[in-house]
Amino acid sequence: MNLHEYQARDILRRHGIPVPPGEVATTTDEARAIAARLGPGPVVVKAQVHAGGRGKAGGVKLAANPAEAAAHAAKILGMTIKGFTVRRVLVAPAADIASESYVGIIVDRTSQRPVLMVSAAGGIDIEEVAARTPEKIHRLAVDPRYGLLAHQALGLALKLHRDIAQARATADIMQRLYAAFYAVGASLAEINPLVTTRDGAVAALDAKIVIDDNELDRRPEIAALRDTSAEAPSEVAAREAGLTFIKLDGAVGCCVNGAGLAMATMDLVKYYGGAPANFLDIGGSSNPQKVVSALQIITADASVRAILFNIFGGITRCDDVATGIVQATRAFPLQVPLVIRLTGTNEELAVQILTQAGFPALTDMDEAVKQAVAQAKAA
Amino acid sequence: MNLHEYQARDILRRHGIPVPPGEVATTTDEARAIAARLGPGPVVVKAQVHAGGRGKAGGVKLAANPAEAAAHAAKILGMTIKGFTVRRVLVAPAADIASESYVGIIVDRTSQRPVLMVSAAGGIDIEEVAARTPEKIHRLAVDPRYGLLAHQALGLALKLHRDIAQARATADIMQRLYAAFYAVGASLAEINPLVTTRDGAVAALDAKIVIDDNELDRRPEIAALRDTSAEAPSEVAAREAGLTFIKLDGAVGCCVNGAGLAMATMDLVKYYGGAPANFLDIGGSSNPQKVVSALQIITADASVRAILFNIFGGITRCDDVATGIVQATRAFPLQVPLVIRLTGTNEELAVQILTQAGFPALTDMDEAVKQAVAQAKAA
Amino acid sequence: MSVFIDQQTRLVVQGITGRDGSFHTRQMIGYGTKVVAGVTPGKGGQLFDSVVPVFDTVADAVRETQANTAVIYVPAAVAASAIFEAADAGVPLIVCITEGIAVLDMTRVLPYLHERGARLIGPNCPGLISPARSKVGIIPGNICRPGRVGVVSRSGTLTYEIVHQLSTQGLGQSTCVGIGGDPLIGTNFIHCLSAFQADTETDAVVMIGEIGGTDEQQAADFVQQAMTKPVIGFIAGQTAPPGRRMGHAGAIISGSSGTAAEKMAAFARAGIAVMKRPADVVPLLKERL
Amino acid sequence: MSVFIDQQTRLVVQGITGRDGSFHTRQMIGYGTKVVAGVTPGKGGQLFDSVVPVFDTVADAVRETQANTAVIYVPAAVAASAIFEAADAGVPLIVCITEGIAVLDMTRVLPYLHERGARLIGPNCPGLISPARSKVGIIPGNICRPGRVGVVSRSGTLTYEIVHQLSTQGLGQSTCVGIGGDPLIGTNFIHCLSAFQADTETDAVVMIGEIGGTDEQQAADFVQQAMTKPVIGFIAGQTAPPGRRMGHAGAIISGSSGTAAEKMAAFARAGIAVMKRPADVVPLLKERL
Repeated sequence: MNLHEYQARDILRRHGIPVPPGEVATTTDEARAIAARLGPGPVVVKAQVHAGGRGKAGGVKLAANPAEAAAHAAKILGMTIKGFTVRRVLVAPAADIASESYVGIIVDRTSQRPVLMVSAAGGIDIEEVAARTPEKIHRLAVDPRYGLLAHQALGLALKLHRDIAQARATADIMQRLYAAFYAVGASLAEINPLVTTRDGAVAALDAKIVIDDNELDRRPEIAALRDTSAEAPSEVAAREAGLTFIKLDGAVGCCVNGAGLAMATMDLVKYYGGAPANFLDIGGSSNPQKVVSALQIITADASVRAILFNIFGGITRCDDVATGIVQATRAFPLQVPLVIRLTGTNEELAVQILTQAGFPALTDMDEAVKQAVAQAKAA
Repeated sequence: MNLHEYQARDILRRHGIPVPPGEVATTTDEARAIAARLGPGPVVVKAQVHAGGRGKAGGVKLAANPAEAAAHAAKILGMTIKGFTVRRVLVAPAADIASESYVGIIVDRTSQRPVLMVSAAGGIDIEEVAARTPEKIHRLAVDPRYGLLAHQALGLALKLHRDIAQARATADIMQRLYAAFYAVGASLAEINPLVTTRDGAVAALDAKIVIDDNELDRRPEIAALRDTSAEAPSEVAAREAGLTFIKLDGAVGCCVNGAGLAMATMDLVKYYGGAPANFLDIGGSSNPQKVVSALQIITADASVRAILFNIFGGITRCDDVATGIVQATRAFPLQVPLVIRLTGTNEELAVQILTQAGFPALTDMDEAVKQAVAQAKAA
Repeated sequence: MSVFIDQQTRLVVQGITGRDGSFHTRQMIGYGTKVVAGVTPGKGGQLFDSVVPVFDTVADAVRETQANTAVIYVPAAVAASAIFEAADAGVPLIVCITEGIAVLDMTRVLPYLHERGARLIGPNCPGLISPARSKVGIIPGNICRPGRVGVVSRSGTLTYEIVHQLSTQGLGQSTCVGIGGDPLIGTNFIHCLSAFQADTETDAVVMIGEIGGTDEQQAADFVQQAMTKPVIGFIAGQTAPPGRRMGHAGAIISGSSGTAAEKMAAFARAGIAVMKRPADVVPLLKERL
Repeated sequence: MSVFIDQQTRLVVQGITGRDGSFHTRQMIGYGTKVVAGVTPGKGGQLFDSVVPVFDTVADAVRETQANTAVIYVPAAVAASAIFEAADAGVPLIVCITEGIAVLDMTRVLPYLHERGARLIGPNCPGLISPARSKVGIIPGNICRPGRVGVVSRSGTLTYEIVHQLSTQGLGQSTCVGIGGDPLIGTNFIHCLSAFQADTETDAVVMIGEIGGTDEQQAADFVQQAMTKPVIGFIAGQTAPPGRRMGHAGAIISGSSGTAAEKMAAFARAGIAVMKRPADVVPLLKERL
């Protein structure tokens, strides 16, 4: 789950990291009022959306006074950046920056540890730095049994600062960022830029935090930060139904159990000349209600021309899926053709349920995909 | 540093451990008011002193009503238990106890780890249980790199409870106690008894926490819990001067650098037929002011008949000590004989300083101790 | 011989009395797996299905039954704890079926296992099966046949699909291992490839990968350097968009890295025959056996 | 031969620019110790006393100077961090003079050292000296003489007292090790006794213990079982009251355990000659050499 910049800044601030003031506005009036409160200097108005490259897209603007802040907010609020509509702006004082660096933590799959990455080339896209000048990024795989040790943080901070007081301040920020990373259950936490102001202070100007979805159940206070207005309604509905759903551009609606099989099914739809309308994994422990929800979400997409079920029963029991299909189609008759492929646990029972309800059941995946692609094209 | 029961209970409560209500009174009126506030049931009035065996000493009494609580408080306040004057009582509701157990954590020197100890034989002196029926105590050395893991806590809790809900509650308390142990910098933390009430709840009825003195500098909020009224004034003064001082019963006041040499000096005083008046270590990095403070503290003890300096210079520089002796004796002339033994770093300079001031300086420890013992007897 | 499990496997089931745990315990017993114990705290002393003794802790179970393998079906919230417990009890092989363990929990679990020399398979995996010998996890026994093809996969049901293709077309399996779809897992492709290379009863290996990470690329290097047996590879997620987690926590394309195209290219460079669709597995294998 | 340090010792001083660090660095250089580097964050690039290069980190110092031993004189608040840093930089022998490290910090430091195979001496110790070869720490060089008696002690100045007795009466030392007065220390009596037993240049050992804990009792068992060289023992604190910390964090009698009487009895049972006072050391040793 992505957090907005202003939410990430709040988390850092609560962990004792110096973050400049700043407030969120949803209207131009609020933006003007915040700019006025922040004092006489210039402010920045920043779009709060789950997308990088906000600056280039015109979502970040400097304002000399409250009136200008309101004018910028009027332009930015409602703007669309990479498909996301801007509904909030952060208004913060423009910092007097002497230098910018980057500090981030991710979980590295190869070392199986959280890795701290720092670079004196901050303020810009770190992936670009990593690709073009990897030697400018310093990495440290942290042993989670000990956490980020003081000397390790200082050693990295000395790559960013010559001044020992600034290095100590940055080392302290790194240790706090590491603590915050574990405390909120992050999969990514970055400060970009970490700035040194002209008076020598170090502060986190912009922050990005991504939360591991698996952490949300045990962290209700973090889960509450989710901004569903910034997500596709179909994906919100799917999540609430316990499904994993991602909207794509094709015409073949897919309903599959298991993420790998779901991807392979999408790939096979393409292989046979079609295009998948979605990724949809109904998950392991099946129950009929999930199947009903899945069909509701798929059919809500007007571009779906055929629906393909591909179920290989393991923990998922085929009869549960069959029952769900029958329940769903009774409650709201389908307007598009349905191709069902089921095999595995309780397959016979499933075929019996479907046959009784008048649905043919296939057992071969290639055959089912071919049929679904053909029917989507025919529709 | 020892904490009082009421302070330990506060710490546990802040770490989410269920602790029954209860407040501290310093007067009988307060005790009466607290008992009245706590409701209609009986209350316990408990002396708050740094000593075990309060119950046997008459420092813990059950009161049926506020008037009785006030009467008990009147008796207990001002009472002396193992040399400590009671200045505070805890007034708490009498618990309806179904069973009592013991849960404690210490740092074990052999495994070099924090060790959790639990016993179903709670409520009594755990050292007695350990001595008589060691099989009744279950121990677990916790790996501090991982902390007390949930399954380890539950495994121990199942030694105390048959009921799984109670075991889970106790396991949770153990994990919180472990967290508190590290959070406050404890060298001992125990809940004794941990009680199960007749309605099945688990709670910490009495708690004891000892803080590692080395933790106090970085934990001002814990250092602020020190109750100097419960300590000997000479020891408080010594600590404030950066000295380690322990009052003993003899007549030879000792001033030594280094704890081991200080103990060996005391032992040698006894070997030669004397008795040490104190343990006093002026520490490593010497400065003359510490020597002045040390002499002030030693001479404040009326039973001191002779003073013995035994200094073997390493980090401690003999000239610093000599300077301190000269400064102190100029400021307040001594009423008892002084025997000085100095050797090691800057010994020559020290001898010169002392000789100029009219003090003889010895270099042999046995000779110095013999002289001091003889002078104390002669005085 | 087979890989990781065989007739000597003595299994303790953590979460044996739960919905999934009880269902799959019956499936495993039915398949012939020696399920020697179950664990559910508070139910110690009971018998599961009148046959399998249930203990309060894994330590109790291991002490009483000499279990040497643990399988975990407990809810996500307590699954990391269940892995710690099995490792602490000295179990050398731990199979975690449970999905939804936080990645940061795994950063602490994995060194704990490593210190004890314990192997974890998963989490978020279907487990493993050595057909006609032992099954630990949830792979449906009826789709497998004994034989000489090793299967290793990050997926669950996609594995079943491919195993099903093998079995119905006469290619049995020595062992099928589902290593799991999470970013941090205990046993990776290389561990399994290495075991299959050493296994005298495996002639070829099918490796089923997906988008996300670089495990397949590293595995390809290993195949090129250390394997003499033929390897067939599949990568799911050619149509997956970047930046989106495709169900599995580990199946996510970050920037331009972790794509199916990149992985398939690494396979091809390493001499691994690349399947375009699941149904290609048998023809490609038969060409090489 | 000597124990732990010798002419090959290349020392990095952590906290070289501090009050104690600078004083004792000069003492060590004066004694002949090869002080190859100092560390003070923020002072990297400077020269200490125009001779010793100062680095920002121990890692830098080790990389540039191949230091193989570190000595720590930093303040208590950062001393645990200094030990972590030295171990992380791969230093195999770390001597921590600093007093006042929290015991709970040591519970994390010690496994970190153990994982890296690094030896810590101390904390809260005077360090060690191999007379005429090398000195690491604060033991005054002028009280020592080269010779064949090994000395190991929990104390600082009490060690000087006893070493002084030895030297002035003609008994030189192979190595004197102050292991420190804290409850948790990196190197204990047994480690030192074992090294002295193996050292061809040590003929006898003086072991100086004190009240608190059971290290001396365990050391006594070790002497009885594994030592052929004569051992002389002293225990400080016969007049210490129970329950009070006698300066050293580790010097505390808990209940009836850790008393001087108990330890002296254990020595006697193990055949260790027990000194009644420091001045007994030479007569007892001479009887046995």
